[in-house]
Amino acid sequence: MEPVRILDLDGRLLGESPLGVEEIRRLFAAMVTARAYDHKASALQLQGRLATYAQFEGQEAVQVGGAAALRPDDWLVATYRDAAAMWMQGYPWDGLFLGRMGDERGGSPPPGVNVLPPSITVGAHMIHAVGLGWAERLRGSDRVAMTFFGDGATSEGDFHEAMNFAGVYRTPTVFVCENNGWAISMSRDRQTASETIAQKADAYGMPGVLVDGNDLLAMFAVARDAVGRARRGEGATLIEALTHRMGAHTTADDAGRYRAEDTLDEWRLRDPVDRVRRHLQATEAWSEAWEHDVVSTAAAEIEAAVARAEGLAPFGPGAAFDRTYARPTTDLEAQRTALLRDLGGEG
Amino acid sequence: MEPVRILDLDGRLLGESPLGVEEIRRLFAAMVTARAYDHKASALQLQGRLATYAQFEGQEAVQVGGAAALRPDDWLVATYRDAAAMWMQGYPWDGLFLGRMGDERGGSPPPGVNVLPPSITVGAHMIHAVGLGWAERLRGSDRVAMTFFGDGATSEGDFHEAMNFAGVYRTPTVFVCENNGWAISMSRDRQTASETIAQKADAYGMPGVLVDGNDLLAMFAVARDAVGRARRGEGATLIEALTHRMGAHTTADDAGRYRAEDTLDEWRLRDPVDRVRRHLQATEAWSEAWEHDVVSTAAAEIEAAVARAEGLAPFGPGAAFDRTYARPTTDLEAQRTALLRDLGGEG
Amino acid sequence: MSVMNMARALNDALAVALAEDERVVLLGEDIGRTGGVFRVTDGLQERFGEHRVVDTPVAESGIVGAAFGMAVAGLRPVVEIQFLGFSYPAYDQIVSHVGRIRNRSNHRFTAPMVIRIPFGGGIGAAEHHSESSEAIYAHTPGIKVVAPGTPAAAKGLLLAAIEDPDPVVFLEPIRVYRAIKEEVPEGRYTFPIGVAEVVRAGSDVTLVAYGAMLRDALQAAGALEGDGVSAEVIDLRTLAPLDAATVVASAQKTGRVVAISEGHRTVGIASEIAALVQERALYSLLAPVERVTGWDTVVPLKRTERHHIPGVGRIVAAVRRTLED
Amino acid sequence: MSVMNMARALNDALAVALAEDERVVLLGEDIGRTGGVFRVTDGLQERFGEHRVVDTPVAESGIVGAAFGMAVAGLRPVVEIQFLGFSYPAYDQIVSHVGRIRNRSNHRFTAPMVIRIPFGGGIGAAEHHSESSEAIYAHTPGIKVVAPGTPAAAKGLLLAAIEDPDPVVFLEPIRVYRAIKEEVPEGRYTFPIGVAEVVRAGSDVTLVAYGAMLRDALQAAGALEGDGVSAEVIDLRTLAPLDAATVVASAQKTGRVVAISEGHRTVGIASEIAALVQERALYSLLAPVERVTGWDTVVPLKRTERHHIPGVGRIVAAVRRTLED
Ligand SMILES: Cc1ncc(C[n+]2csc(CCOP(=O)(O)OP(=O)(O)O)c2C)c(N)n1
Ligand SMILES: Cc1ncc(C[n+]2csc(CCOP(=O)(O)OP(=O)(O)O)c2C)c(N)n1
Ligand SMILES: [Mg+2]
Ligand SMILES: [Mg+2]
Repeated sequence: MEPVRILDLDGRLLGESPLGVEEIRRLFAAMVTARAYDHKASALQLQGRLATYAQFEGQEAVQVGGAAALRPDDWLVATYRDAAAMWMQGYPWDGLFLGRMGDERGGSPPPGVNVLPPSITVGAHMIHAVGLGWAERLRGSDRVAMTFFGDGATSEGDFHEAMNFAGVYRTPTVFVCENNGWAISMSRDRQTASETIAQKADAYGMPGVLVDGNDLLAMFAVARDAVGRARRGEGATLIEALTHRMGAHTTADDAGRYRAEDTLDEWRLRDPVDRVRRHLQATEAWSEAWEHDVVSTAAAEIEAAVARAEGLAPFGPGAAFDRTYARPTTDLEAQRTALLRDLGGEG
Repeated sequence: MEPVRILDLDGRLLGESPLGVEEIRRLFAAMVTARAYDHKASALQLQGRLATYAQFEGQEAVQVGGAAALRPDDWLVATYRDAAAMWMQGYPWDGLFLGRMGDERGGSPPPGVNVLPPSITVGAHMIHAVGLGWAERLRGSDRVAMTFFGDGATSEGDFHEAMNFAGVYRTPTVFVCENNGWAISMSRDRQTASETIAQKADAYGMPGVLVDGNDLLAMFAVARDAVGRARRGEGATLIEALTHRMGAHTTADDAGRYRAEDTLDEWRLRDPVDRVRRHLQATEAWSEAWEHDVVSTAAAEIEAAVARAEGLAPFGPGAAFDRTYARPTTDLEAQRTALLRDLGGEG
Repeated sequence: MSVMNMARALNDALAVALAEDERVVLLGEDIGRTGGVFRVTDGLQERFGEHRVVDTPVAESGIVGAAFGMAVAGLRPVVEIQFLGFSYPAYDQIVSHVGRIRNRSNHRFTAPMVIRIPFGGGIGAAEHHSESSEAIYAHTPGIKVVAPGTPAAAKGLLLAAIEDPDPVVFLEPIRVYRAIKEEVPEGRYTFPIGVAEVVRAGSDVTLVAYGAMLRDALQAAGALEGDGVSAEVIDLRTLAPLDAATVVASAQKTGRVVAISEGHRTVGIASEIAALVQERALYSLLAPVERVTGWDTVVPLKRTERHHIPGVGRIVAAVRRTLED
Repeated sequence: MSVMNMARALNDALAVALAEDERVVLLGEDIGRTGGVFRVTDGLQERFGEHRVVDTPVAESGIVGAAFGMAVAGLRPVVEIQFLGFSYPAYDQIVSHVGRIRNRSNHRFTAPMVIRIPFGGGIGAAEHHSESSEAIYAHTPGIKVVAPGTPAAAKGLLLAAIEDPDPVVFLEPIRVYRAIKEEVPEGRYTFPIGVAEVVRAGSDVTLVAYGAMLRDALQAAGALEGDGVSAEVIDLRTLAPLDAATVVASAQKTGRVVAISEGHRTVGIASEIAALVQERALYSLLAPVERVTGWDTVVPLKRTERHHIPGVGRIVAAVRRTLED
């Protein structure tokens, strides 16, 4: 299976572009903004201002190109490494920061944003996307659900059950496997003996597509097609996007223990942002001044988000009791009282 | 994908027979014996002498032909519907009856018989076969493990994880999917959208084979090849055996609710026992007297097994405490004392 | 009003919910054409269609996970798992997702759904078919656990569970399905979740029971009456949140409590009752709270199952011990 | 003897087992080249090879199920699950298979294996990484549940668990891994499973704790001493089977018990302690058994996690209440 590719490494078109120049510029800016978030989050983590953080550098095109194919009211169900995709679909940066600061309000996007909080359990969330899309279908809406997950996640039984349900009920689901080569220290080739992940689709009577995930245009094109199929009621698609995790698994991981540094060289040449920049440069839709502007707008946006997130006072001690059910039970109220009494005793 | 077939419906050879006449006669006798067990078990259930029973009529060739490919010391991990396969591998009929009478000793085959008690949880046991074979490999033995499971079981996440582990570690595992058309009331085509189950092997970098499961010779041939691969360290194989459940799901099920009676007509023509009989008749290796003899030997064997199973006095009231750990804990001893005290109070 | 058994009463509740609320969808293995292992969904697919009463592949985690997605999208799915022992493959979905999305998203997303599961033994079923592991779900934050003991309560509680804004694990006592008949009101009505009921008043001892054990508790109370012992019987109905107030009030009145559960003894529902009662009514206790439970062993198979499930004899013996103390 | 932290002591135990018993095999996600999330298996793959220290795909049910097969075949697998919250996908394998094969086969097949799992909160980790749901495993027949609180006990108990003829869920308190150092004997030695230890003698009140809460219990005891209150501290070490005798003897002596557990309150380990104590020592009790536990909510994230995990303050306050009564 050859991956779908539209831009070569030098940014030259190998086929027809699925996007006009203005749209490409917009998605380039989005990738730049996402990278600014990623770098900022890593920096904040170093300063102890965020908890453990999972970098996505190198994977911007998968997430930005994939999510760009959605309609604003479509559902997105993604993972801890998918902040860029979630933001594309309306999840605010400050919510994303807040979650990584360890605040439950980070899991709560504004009304109308149909994006679930990032899934931390590997594998369990894809079936949620199946159920969301199925529900939309049952009530006559044409919303679709897209779900992102890693190569490692395909080993979990829940991946299989989600794919099987999507196949059987022809749910409007787009499965995007972000194959970044690693699941923590486990390389893709030791995760499963199948040559590609895309071919697994065949086990579910579903089309599987392999795409160069560091090619924004190819990624958008295959996602657009899959979203179209789903929206037209033609069922689900599995997209395997080949990409690479340029950083460690998280800020708590030491990738040097299992990955030779020079394996990254090849992937640096395929950087998804650089590639689109080369493309735009060739078509004269790029200038240094414009990119400078994009970068500084992004930086300001990210800084403002950090400020908003950090500006939110933490929950009071009893808040968990209020989040457990629609209304706290008598017993939870009693537990709250006990907590506050004991805190008083401590203070 | 065309299923492997060696005998046509009239018992004529379509290719070379993998077995000599004496072996075919032995396996024919085994199928007849298995069918006698199956009928006896149903009859006992009607009389209230067995608990719910899952018939396997129609599936004898899959089980007998599949298990015949094993060496006596190989492992077998099968389901509630696989008594014939288990018996082929050394599990005594009385143990099988005993289990269905509701006695834990039915789960305990004699030493040297490497057959686990039948799996009641759908899907969970295939990974056990993977672990068993893997362990043998680790300690340098060339034993393999064969596992039987239904078409419904392929929907469980554990099927996926078992197949994936077997692919990654190239364990000596033979996966035999007994596709009998139904999972209780769910027909195979609504269980998964893939055309065949055999093709699912491709998702795990493993060969998948489709076989006419009502063809004893074909079943034996594909199982022999798969066992050979496993024994030579070449890894696992998925066999999909096409067969049909001629009875209801269990004695508690009313198949009339979901299955038209006339769908069975076609399958009656494919009866696995009849087909081998026709084959033997053509080669003059069959006589009415011989089959009569086989049938009465089988009947006697089965009757003796029933007598042995029914002759075993039930466990005393405290026995569960002895079966829970190697030695009962202090707390279990206290619970036993409490039970016996309260029973005394009742008596 | 008509007289019906619990299976019929539950069927009736589901029919009412499906008819009145188009958000209600049923999912499960064999719930359509066969009407489920225990025929609780009998006739519902025929009446409401394949899109609202959905037969699923054999994949419990998938069923619960898909229903979770549906609930988040605004439907009211009602899942059937065939037996409590087959809910275990769905354990992660139930605990990590169904029970948590409200907390994870600070109320932004919720999963109002019901997971119906037959539980308990007593019918000599195969391995894994006689589980009574309700304690593990009662220990789980964010879900409610309901376990009716009678047809009328079953219907009222199931309709309440479907209406509830939070997910409910709804446990149906297998050996009661067809064993008890009683008057069940027509149409929609609800029994409150989280409220236990004193189903028999008494003064000497309190029997706390739920599910199938309620019958045994009532029979024990009857037997004890003959001996001049007045037993109060509480039907817990909801295991989480537990109606501690009702239990504790009765304990304060009688001074003796027997906590009955078919589940395993250690860290079980009866342990919680004992902990609560000693916590809030220690000085009223005339004897230790007695736990009458299943043992800490796998439920034995048919031939010896009866020694595992507590019966009237063991309840009466426990009451006698509280009176001796 | 050398001074080491718990992570090192556990690593040492695994090295001893791998070196002395060729049946021992380790399986888990990232346990090889990275040495596991908490580096407990650091260096072991290098030393014992890829066939004995096996990195696995991300599939907890598969890991436990494969290890189960290995154990049945006669190996002694030691599985690592990265966090207790990620044991839930393996729940069915643990409960329905690992804990049952001895009963199902009447001793013909057994699964002597260890499932090592880091548990508990206190490090501000992500969602699902701070679970303390040990109660659900303690409720499960056929498995033992061990939860050491100190490095020396961790090594001795892990070696005992690997030797044990029955499966053991071995819970390692995350925030203790590197927080405490103590003398740990060289080579092989075992601590008995099922035996609690009075780690501090006292006469006024008994504090029952395990895992990470042991430290808090000891600190509370120290603080109370200043106020003239003499607290006895019991390190449970094993949660199933629970050493009721040691707990009850202490309760009879002191008349006051505070049961401490980071897990959820309802149907938790502390509930079982309370139930046992009132059952066997009711007439010695000078006050109700106090439960100091995590609440019946999901463990809050970093910013407010500290209000969930009981600390010294809550333990001391509970002791004071038992003294007032
Ligand atoms: C059920 C579960 N098991 C294990 C983990 C621990 N864990 C977190 S990320 C990860 C690797 C996932 O790899 P992959 O799916 O490829 O995603 P990536 O991190 O590469 O984006 C693991 C094992 C988890 N979060 N959930
Ligand atoms: C985990 C689990 N879920 C559900 C069941 C109930 N159940 C028993 S058999 C069966 C159907 C299995 O179908 P299949 O795998 O095709 O095997 P067959 O019965 O046809 O041999 C179901 C759903 C079970 N035993 N275990
Ligand atoms: Mg990855
Ligand atoms: Mg079948």
